[in-house]
Amino acid sequence: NDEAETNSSTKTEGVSGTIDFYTSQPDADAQGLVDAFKKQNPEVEISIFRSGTEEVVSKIQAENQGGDIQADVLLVADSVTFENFKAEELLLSYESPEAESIDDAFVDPDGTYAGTKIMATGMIVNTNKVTEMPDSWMALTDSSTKGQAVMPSPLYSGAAAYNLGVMTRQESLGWEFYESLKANDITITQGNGAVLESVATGEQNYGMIVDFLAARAINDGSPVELIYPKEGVPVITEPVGILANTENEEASKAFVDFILSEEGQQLASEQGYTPIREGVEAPEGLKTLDEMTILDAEAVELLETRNDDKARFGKIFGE
Amino acid sequence: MTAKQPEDRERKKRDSSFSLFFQSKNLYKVIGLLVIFVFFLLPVLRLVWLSFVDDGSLTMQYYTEVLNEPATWKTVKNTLIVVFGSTILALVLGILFSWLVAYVELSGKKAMQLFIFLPFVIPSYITTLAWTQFFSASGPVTAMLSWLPGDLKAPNLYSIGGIILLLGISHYPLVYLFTVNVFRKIPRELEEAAATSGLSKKRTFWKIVMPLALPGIASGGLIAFLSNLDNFGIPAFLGTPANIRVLSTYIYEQVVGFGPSAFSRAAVLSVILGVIALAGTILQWFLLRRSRVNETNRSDSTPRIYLSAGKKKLLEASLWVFLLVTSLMPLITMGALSLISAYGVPFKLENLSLRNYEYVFLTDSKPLTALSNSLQLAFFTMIICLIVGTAVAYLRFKYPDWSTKTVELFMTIPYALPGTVFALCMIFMWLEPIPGWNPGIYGTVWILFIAYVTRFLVLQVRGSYTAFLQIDPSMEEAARTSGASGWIKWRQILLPLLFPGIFSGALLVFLMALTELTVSSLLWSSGSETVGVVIFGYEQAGYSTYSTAFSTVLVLGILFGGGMFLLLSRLWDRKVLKKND
Amino acid sequence: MIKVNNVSKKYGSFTALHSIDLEIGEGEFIAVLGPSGCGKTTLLKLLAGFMGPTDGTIEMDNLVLASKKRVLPPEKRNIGMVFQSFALWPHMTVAEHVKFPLNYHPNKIKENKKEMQERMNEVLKLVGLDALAERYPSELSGGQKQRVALARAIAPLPNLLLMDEPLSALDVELRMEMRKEIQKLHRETKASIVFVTHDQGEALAIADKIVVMNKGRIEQIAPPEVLYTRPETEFVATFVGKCNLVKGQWRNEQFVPAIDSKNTWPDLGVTAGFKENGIYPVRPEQFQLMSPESAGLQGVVSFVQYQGHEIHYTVEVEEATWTIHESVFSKRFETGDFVSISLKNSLVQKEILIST
Amino acid sequence: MIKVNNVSKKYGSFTALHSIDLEIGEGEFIAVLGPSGCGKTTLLKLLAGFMGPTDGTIEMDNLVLASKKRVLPPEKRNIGMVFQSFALWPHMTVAEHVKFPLNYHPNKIKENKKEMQERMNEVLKLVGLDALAERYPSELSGGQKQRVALARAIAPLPNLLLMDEPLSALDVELRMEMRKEIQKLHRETKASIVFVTHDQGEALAIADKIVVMNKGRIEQIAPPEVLYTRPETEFVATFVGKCNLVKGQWRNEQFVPAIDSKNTWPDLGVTAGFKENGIYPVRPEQFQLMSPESAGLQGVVSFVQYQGHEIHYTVEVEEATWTIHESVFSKRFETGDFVSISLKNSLVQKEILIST
Ligand SMILES: Nc1ncnc2c1ncn2[C@@H]1O[C@H](COP(=O)(O)OP(=O)(O)OP(=O)(O)O)[C@@H](O)[C@H]1O
Ligand SMILES: Nc1ncnc2c1ncn2[C@@H]1O[C@H](COP(=O)(O)OP(=O)(O)OP(=O)(O)O)[C@@H](O)[C@H]1O
Ligand SMILES: [Mg+2]
Ligand SMILES: [Mg+2]
Repeated sequence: NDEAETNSSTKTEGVSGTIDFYTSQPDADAQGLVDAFKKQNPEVEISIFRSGTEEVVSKIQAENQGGDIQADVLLVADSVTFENFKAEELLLSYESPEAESIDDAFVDPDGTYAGTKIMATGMIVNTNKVTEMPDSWMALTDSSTKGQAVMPSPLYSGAAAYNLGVMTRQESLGWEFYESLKANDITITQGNGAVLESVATGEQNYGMIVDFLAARAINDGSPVELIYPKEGVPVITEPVGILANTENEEASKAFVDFILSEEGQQLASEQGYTPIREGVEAPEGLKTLDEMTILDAEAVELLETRNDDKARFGKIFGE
Repeated sequence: MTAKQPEDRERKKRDSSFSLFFQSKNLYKVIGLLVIFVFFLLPVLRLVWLSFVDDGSLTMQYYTEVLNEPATWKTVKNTLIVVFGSTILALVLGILFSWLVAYVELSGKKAMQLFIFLPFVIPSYITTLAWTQFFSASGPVTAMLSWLPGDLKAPNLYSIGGIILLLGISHYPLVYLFTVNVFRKIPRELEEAAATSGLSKKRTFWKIVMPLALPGIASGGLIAFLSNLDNFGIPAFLGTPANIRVLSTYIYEQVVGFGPSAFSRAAVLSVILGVIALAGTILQWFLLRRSRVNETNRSDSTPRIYLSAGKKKLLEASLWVFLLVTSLMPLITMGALSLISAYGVPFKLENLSLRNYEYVFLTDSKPLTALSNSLQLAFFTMIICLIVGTAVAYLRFKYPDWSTKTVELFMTIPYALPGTVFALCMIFMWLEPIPGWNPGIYGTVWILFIAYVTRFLVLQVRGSYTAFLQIDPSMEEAARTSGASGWIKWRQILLPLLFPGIFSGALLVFLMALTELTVSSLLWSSGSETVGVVIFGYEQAGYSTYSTAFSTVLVLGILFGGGMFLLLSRLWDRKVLKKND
Repeated sequence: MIKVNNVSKKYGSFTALHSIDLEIGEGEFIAVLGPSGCGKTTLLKLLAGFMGPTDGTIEMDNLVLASKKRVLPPEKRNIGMVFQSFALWPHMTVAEHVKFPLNYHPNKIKENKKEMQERMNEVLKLVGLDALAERYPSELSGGQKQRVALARAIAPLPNLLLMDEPLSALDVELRMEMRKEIQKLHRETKASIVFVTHDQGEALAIADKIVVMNKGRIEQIAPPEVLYTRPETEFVATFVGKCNLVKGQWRNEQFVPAIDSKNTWPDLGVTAGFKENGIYPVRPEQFQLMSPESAGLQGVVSFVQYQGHEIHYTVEVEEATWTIHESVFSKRFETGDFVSISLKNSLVQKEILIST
Repeated sequence: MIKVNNVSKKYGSFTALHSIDLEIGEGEFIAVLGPSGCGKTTLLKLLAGFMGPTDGTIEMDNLVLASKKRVLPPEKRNIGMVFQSFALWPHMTVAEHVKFPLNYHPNKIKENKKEMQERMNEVLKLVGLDALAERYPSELSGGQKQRVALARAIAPLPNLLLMDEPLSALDVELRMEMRKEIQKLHRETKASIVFVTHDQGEALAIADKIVVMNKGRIEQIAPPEVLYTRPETEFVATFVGKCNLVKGQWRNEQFVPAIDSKNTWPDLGVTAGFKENGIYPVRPEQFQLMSPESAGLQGVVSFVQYQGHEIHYTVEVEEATWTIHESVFSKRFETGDFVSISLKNSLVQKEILIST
């Protein structure tokens, strides 16, 4: 990338060169983001690798093992993942000027990552089968809903694992919550998509699901309702960060700035997500940050205990 | 005598090249083994290496750790039950269908053949979805059972039995594909000899036909076995709710786990899986050790068993019922999903539209690019596998010594590993084949190409090898004494005789590469997205309706291609071979 | 008693058998003799029941075994068969080939393991393969394969034994031995045997009755001696007796060869049929060759074959080609030599040879 | 000139050929004769180059064609081969079988399409298959298949023609014709021919030189007449000449059979070798059978085979089994009859037969 460097030194007004953007956003969203960025920075080539969070993480880990991480900018589901990479010293510390307009809770104090949107995990309910809308997570453990609920597996989905970590650390829920879910015969599926299918088709009546999926299904006409339970909801923030060995720091930084900028956040909102930046409206059907109660936990702690959490989950649901 | 001299010179020339050939024979062998080692074994060894190192020092710690966990053994046990159960189911169905198609006079065989392939080309998430709906509380099975007396319940698919059933149904086409040509090539006289020795048709089937079909059965069984072993989609979908883990899903759990030990533990489990795969391969050798031919037959598609009209109708009806349930039902489920606007809306006219198709093929530019990428990749993968795989099968057949057996083992492993693990291996290997040197393969379409070829080559090797096992060595000897060497011998004698078997292998490679998902999802890069990647992307983003629309077009396209092929081959038979029976 | 009634067999548009009629008596030993491609194997396959006739029926004891519409399958027929192409099972050893019908053949007497083992050893010894019992077919020579096929067919002592050129790959000595064994088997078991061969010596030596076929038709059915001494058609005379059919005219019990009307040959016993057609059938050993100066028909030797105790000459006489057998001790001729041919005047032959 | 030097061939632990030495001259016609399983096909396969010898070398004009380590592949050796198992390609018609070597054989002269077509027709006519040119092997009879194999081998006129029992499935008449054609081909093309057969009559008739094999070893190599009249080993005497080897003592040029010391037989020309071993080789036609009252060795007829012009008797004499050929006109005996056996006293035979 010598060329990129010489380019950037000659062209002072803009950045240029190529960057590799690894993300778990839906394809169209990632593409939209990149297109919007390129409108401002036509000299930059961004090649996207999109896959599930787990795949993206494995890929970076494998590249690390293989000797050379190819990614420059990383955007995946949850902060714990970034804490993991941070612990392995794979991330570049960059305090974006745009991050100032974002709640400190969602930005790494060391500047290795910053949240880009708010994705709450709420409850989805089939409106054909259920008339009385619940307002609490406890609806899932109630014996009247025995065998009617579904949730994504923390063993396969990073986001679900994050939720597991957060919810078990709440006094109001804790491990007992999961034990009673098990006792209430909850069905475990691979991911959020399967939860949606299952509840929308009426195979199950209740489900734990990430909010924007449910909102979109409602938009499309599926007979479901999205509920933010009163105890609060865990949120993931889809943070973005720059890999330490990036070969195009300039462009990567410019890209991160764009994502966090007002324009970038507006775009996220248009794509159907709750933006993280203060002052940008959430799309229809979703609550904004201040409208919901957020369940929180320390990302570093979650990272340390994640494997144990999963193991414990596996024990509860395995035997 | 003047003419003698050039003749002598020519002979000397011939002789020198001839001796060179022999001096270098061992050299070729070494080079060949080396290439195979680099492409097939080294990537896996790089993974295995991880199971032995911890912070740069050698350790057995991961082994003691993983092997001491009861969860590991539970998983291994589940895996064995699932894999053997589903392999046996696939074998029974595959052998049954191939035998019926090859031996019994039935009408509509060609259409049947197309339908037999469907479960194999329909993505497994669709198949599982269709089947779970079929058996769900609101599905047709429950409805039918409620008509019957007694308190019958639809079987629960979220169980080991369900996994076995779906794996078996998805993979029996593999067995079918490998066996049907072998059945057709069994010389009639060998059965007639059994009949005059007093064997009933049934006994003849067990004592003569089955052993003679063994090359196909063993190959098909092995491939089905490996496919059941490395399958992730079905056990993940059906096993997760029931907390049933098999090795492939357990390995995935490890891979996506955090911490330095994630890959190491995954590597240990992959080694266990590899051992099971190798055991299967060796079992298959054991089955084939007696297989020999002393007559080569043209594949003979005239039926050998004629049924009375009533029995024939009955058999045809039951076959079609089976095919409709296993093949058409998922297809229809898929088609229906692709037409509705959202999940859960009733299947009514006002909710139906081609909106999803419109989005997939007009709005989004990715699917078409992906389709073209996948077609090209599948085509070139098929070509390379066809050549290399058939060459390897030939060597394996001609020189069945340790070196070719080793080669076969090497080639089996990439197919046996779960896709995710194999993709990781490819990254380890091809990012920097020599530390510090990145040849620029990784991150381009080439990595996909290499991955496909290494992963699917074994399919072609098995297909071609099975075909070779049906050829008497004297066929080739006769060609050689007639002066045909090299390419001519292949084109004129071997390939036409091998064609059905080779074609089966190539078809498999093509279809597998066309719809490949797990490996691509880790290895694709911008511009080289594949069909699988696009479908996976839609699925993950929750756009299942788009993915079904795309899959539907894909499956219909494959069906259409198959139909065209049948039509053309019939025309070919009629016009060119002038066979009209 | 098996009756073949007016059976025809077509392969596509090609007719391999034209209205065959044949009776095979209980315990009869029948040889089917004919040139390559005349339909011998086809006839045998029909008798075995591998395929049905295109026309006609095959009956056994007044029970229809096979007709155009239905065929009793071979496994229900208590037969044994030696296939021309051997049809050995590549996945079985020699011993297993023999054991197989012993286990499953309808004819086997309920034997225990030991008896079966004994019978197997006996049969293997009989065909001289006892040392090769554990070999697979791909490890056998051509003749050994044929013997396995033979052993498999005879092991269960079937009621009807169909053999399609079962000895063609064996050397004369072994062949003789096998012939003896087959005849012994026939005597002991009273099985009916249909033995297909292209070797007229074998047919003459072995059978009670010979069926001579040509181009899908039966030419003559007769016991060996009758067939040899009283052939009814030209084909039988040449194919079985190796006769040279000399054309000419019969005048007052004297034969005037067409090619040399100055010569006359005495009647050494020619059937009326041939006389009517103006033919004198002469066996190869009835001619003698002399130097061209001698009296006789003039010809050119076109081919000489040394046979140890005899020399077989092929001589071109005008349009015709004659075969003449001479003793090794007579004067030798070479290819291309001109010779004079005359009839040996041995009176002894008159009595039996070609008499009506 | 092909030289086989001390060649051995093992299949696993079984030795099929024991140190074979053989020379095949330019344009020579060699017949390899031997009983079933003696290693004939193995020798031919080594000559063709399908496999290498376990030991020894095969040279051509001082160039090593094959040794333990290296084998010149068959397609580089200008050869043609008729396989014992025919080895026809199931996907090709008869015509295509013949066309194939015409297109690819190293020996083919640059021919144009028309010439090739002509050559094909010529060869097909030669083997009598011109009418079946469009048939596939599965639609042919056994003998027709063999003729296709023959046609394919001879079509390109190779320098070395290897034939593994190429006529075994043909009837005598066709066989004779094919033999003539092969000899004609040999004369015209000057190709070297190695012709494997188990039929000693065929070997005697056709070859310049006969190699007699037994149990993987060469017993004798000699021209037909020498082989027949001066066999060097007991095996050759019995296998080629069908001699009965009578044991006894030679006393003053007189032979006293061991089984009946009262009889003495005159020396009709027995080689010194046999005399040393106390053996009198007697050809089947040298014996005569008489009623048991007559003087001679006493025996029992165990087997009678009618052969048209001869009757072949098998007679058990004490421990031994003798074969005796009698004319159809002599007194007939049946199986089980007691007979007296004596030597015919024909002096003529003395001169040539079994002389040193
Ligand atoms: N692949 C093999 N493995 C073991 N033994 C074999 C193999 N092939 C041949 N033999 C043995 O080698 C010997 C010689 O075989 P070969 O085929 O040369 O015989 P042959 O002289 O051609 O006999 P025939 O006249 O019966 O064809 C036989 O005893 C045979 O059983
Ligand atoms: N499947 C077939 N299709 C067409 N013609 C066939 C088929 N099988 C045999 N024939 C023909 O039928 C005729 C008789 O065949 P058959 O096999 O009965 O002959 P054969 O008397 O056994 O001859 P051989 O002594 O050569 O074995 C032959 O001319 C052959 O070409
Ligand atoms: Mg035949
Ligand atoms: Mg042989």
